[in-house]
Amino acid sequence: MATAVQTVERENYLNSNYGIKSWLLTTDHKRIAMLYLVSITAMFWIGGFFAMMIRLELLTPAGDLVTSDTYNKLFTMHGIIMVFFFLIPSVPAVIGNFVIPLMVGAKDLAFPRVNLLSWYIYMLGAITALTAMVTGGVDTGWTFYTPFSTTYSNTHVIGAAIGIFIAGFSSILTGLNFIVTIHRMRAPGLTWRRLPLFCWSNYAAALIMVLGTPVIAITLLLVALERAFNIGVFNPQLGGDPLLFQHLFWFYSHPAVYIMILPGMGVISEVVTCFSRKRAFGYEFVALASIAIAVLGFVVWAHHMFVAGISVYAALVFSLLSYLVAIPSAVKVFNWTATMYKGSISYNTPMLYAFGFIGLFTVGGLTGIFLASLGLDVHVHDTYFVVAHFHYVMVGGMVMAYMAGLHFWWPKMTGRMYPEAWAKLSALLVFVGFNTTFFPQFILGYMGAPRRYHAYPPEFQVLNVLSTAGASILAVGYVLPMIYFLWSLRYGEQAPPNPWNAVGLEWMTASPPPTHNFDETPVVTWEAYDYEHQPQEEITVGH
Amino acid sequence: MANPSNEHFSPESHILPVSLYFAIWATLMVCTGLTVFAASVDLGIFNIVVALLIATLKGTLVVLFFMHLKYSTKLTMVTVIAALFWLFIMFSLTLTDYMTRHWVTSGL
Amino acid sequence: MWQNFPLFPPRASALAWQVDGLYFLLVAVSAFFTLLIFVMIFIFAVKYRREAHPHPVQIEGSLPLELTWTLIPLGICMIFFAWGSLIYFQEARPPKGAMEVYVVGKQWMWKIEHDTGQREINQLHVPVGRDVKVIMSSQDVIHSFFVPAFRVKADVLPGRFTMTWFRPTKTGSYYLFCSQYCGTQHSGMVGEVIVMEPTAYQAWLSGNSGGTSGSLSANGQQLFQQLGCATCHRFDTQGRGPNLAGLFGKPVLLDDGRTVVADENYIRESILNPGAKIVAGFKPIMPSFQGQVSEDNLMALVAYIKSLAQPQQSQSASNHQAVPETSNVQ
Amino acid sequence: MATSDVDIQIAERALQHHFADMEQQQETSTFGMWMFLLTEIMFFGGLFTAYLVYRASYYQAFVEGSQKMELWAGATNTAVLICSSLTMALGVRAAQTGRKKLMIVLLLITILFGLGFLGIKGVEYHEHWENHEFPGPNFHFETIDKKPPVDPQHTEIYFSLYWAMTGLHALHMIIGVGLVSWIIIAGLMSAYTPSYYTPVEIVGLYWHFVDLVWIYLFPLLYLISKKHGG
Repeated sequence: MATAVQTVERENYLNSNYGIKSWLLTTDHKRIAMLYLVSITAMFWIGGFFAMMIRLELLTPAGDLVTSDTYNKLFTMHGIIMVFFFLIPSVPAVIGNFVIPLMVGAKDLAFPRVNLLSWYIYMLGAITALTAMVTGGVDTGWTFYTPFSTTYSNTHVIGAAIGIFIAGFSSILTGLNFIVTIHRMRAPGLTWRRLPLFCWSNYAAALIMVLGTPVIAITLLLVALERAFNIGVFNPQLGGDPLLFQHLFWFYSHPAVYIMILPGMGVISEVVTCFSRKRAFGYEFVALASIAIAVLGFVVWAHHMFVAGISVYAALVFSLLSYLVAIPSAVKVFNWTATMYKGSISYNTPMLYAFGFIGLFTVGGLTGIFLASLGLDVHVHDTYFVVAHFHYVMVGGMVMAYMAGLHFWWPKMTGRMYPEAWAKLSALLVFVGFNTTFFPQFILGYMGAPRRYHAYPPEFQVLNVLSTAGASILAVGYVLPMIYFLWSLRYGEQAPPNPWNAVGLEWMTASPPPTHNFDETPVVTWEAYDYEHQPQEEITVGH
Repeated sequence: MANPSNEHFSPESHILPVSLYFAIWATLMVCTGLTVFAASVDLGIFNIVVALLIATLKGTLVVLFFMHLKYSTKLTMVTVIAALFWLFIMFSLTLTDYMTRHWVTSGL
Repeated sequence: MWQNFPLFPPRASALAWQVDGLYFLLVAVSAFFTLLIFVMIFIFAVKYRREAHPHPVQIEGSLPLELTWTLIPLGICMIFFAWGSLIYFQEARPPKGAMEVYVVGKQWMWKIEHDTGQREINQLHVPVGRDVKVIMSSQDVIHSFFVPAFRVKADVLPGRFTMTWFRPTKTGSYYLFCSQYCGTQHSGMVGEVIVMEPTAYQAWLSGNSGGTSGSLSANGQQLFQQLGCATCHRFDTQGRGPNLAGLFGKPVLLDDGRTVVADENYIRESILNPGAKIVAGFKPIMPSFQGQVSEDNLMALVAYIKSLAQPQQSQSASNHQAVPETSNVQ
Repeated sequence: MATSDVDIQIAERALQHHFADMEQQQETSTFGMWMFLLTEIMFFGGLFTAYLVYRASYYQAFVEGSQKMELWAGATNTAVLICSSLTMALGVRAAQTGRKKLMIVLLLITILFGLGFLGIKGVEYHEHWENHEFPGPNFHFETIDKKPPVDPQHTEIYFSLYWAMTGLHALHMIIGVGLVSWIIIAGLMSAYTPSYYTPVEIVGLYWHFVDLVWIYLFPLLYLISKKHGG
């Protein structure tokens, strides 16, 4: 460790002032990131609890633990909470909020008050959705397919839809803030080609937030209107077309998976370069791949509808385009792997999560190819194959990346080190638990087990038991960090400004950073990931 | 219409002459009259084409002059083009489905 | 729990082999790339660990490599695209002469009607080796007709017909799942497809014809009379509505100049929402039958109008006496 | 455009801590507003997509619905909005050139135009409501020639979209009136100078955008086809 033991605690964003008001009225991006961290962690546990209930119910073929109505509400609320209130805000609103202004050498995001507003909007949305859930729940699935959601469901669809509608504006404002910040607030000398890849990928995700989210907002508004006034736009009994709902829904919700995964990819780029002590291999290609994913992500949505009754010709077009979006993802995976080549690799926890991410994202991405392939999708659509695929991307990919980023920047965010040994153990548990949970579901899916089934034929039981067993390992893997992160806040070692000896502006200021981030505006004169010119002796990180 | 060469202001302070604003306003009013008139003439499917062309002309004038896009940064232009491009994606790919549902008829 | 533990679905249709073939290829390619990445990460992580390799070698990137891992995956993807699309195209185009089965999905059961008039619930009996075209619609929400053993699936929509088809190759009983979430008892909306030897199937048909009042198209013909359709849709040129004999499957010129093919969905729309498409030369005077005909009756009417298009029946139809195709059953 | 010391003070107070200078702040805010308008375009875009899909499929039903629109009201409202855009643009110009009183007067006229638009819209809404041309169980429609509609279901969808699109637009107008009022109040308190008028400009952008949406709504909803007896 660096010898500078701080005897006099210098002022930072955490100790500059105290009191609940100083947090709730803050416009400091770092404090807002912490507010987000607390709120999305709460949402993660609520969503995780529902997941656990689902897995327990599926332990036996008969629907014996909860009633079918309860089960339907459980998976619906699991989906809504995890997608809209955890995955979408996770990396951008927590890590991005904290790190992006630091990375670009700015004192704050472009619109600090809007940033705070976006947290309040998020909370309002979350509370609205949770209220709908507590007072009776929703049972439409997170996809709100009409006419079930508009006419047949007897649950609190409007409440949940309004909650998501509101939370959407939080996402829009965050995205808007990121785009404007990255365009307008970069430090002198920080050209686009020197921008950290984390900023690139968040920029790409922000594009989707800004362009896609309004469409889901208006769509859910129409669903709410349909339920309230019977306006008929999506109701086949009134001449509407339920497929139009699916088009509009997936116009956002497919790109939304890239909102979830792109920032995670950015984290991996940071972590892999840092712990390989190497420049990012093919920097331009990785950066452009992010933008390509954001743009191509918008032209593939109907691959969710191959068996829904769309025209054969449209299915062909969307299938072809879906393959195209796979290519930039593949480019990224290859480049991360190549970055490690001839590096100097240390096995710190963030790097372990990054290994996990690359491996699991590869599986998740490749099984996406199965689903893009028309003839095969017909068979595996709406089965556990799909469930396994998107959990590989969302949990195996995104949550892994989120954990990697949280461990990576934890010293910067809190000024404390987490306990490395425990963290490594939990990374291992997450990897093992995850694969045990979701790999069997690929097999289940190809066997034809439909998703969202409360009870299932007995021959699917063995794989389901395996899955539930894995889920309990996974749960332990997530509980551990919760405990040791909290522990580290009080007992953790003091973190030096740059514990990983990483390059990047965020590591050139104190840990935790002062309120204004930098004592003086930094001037960037080096390329991104310039590990070449960093003195080797400074490497202090153990493993 | 006003001659743009006389209005070369720096992008920071795009103060346009009052006469230009009135000229744009007059054009917009005339276009509105034109579009109402055009709708009363039966042009078949060209009614909608004419109406949308006029609307687009009006919109362009509003964006370029009232919203100062003509005097804004390239970035702002890119933003507007992005909006149009994404709208185009949404319209065209959705219609790709609806307009071709009858292409393969033997299977409904 | 351990005795019955399959890892692969039964393969019981002509198409299943093709889907499985594509699947195996994809599994092989995916396994290759997954292993490639895993092994590379493993080798790099061990070989270049900090203790063994303290001084990294900086490499900017490599255009040839980037092109390689852009173009090769793209090429492979195009193979999958072509193959997957070929299968999908076959699924979208049922062969001519397929026997037709009508399926109504409702919360939470499958109602099945055979051309020959037999009705079943959550069971579908079909003969082995024959093409079966399934014409479906839903009475309430979206369902999805999914037979894993046949590798076919199609959503069942309210307000519209969709279809799928299969040719069973193995006798036995196979799961019929609803795979689109449809509410409380979604997981209870499970039926079975029973594939029988042709002789056994014939026996089943005749054993089950007792309870039915005749073939589907005969029911349709009855409805056609009851609902008063026949007063306008006469089988000559004098009717106030178009003559429906020989209509099915033919292009129809509409009064706004468009041409549509008279398929199942066109007939359905014309019954429920006649104003949407007016046939050229006719007035929009037909009332809507929305809410007056159930999904089952709609299917009967469609079956009847279809039967009018078969040459040997158009004659008998004009005598108001449709004879179903497989009349040997009665 | 003489800048007084007071003006400089106002501008200094307006500069937020995380910007280097006024120019960066102004460019950033304007760009932020354009990004916001981008999301607004996509927001309306969802409804326009629905409109396109149904109009392409059920043209006749849309024609019949559209013929029941009051052309005079739509056309007058278009003109009213164009006038309000003019006064808004001139108001921003007055802020640029530092003529506070003129700015306030022009913005007041803008609000009046805005309220006028909403008033006319309200009259139209009232009429449709009285005629049961509101989607839902009580929906009832007969064509302009007092005949039953050929395709009542899809005419109802036309009205659903009409209410949704114009309603959303009217909501934006109401927000716009609120924003302009806020600018007027701040202007009365001398918040703006020629070197700091970003809020005026941003609200101006918003107002013009709302005008722009109407420019498309008018032909799409009112002018589908005026040919009778189609």
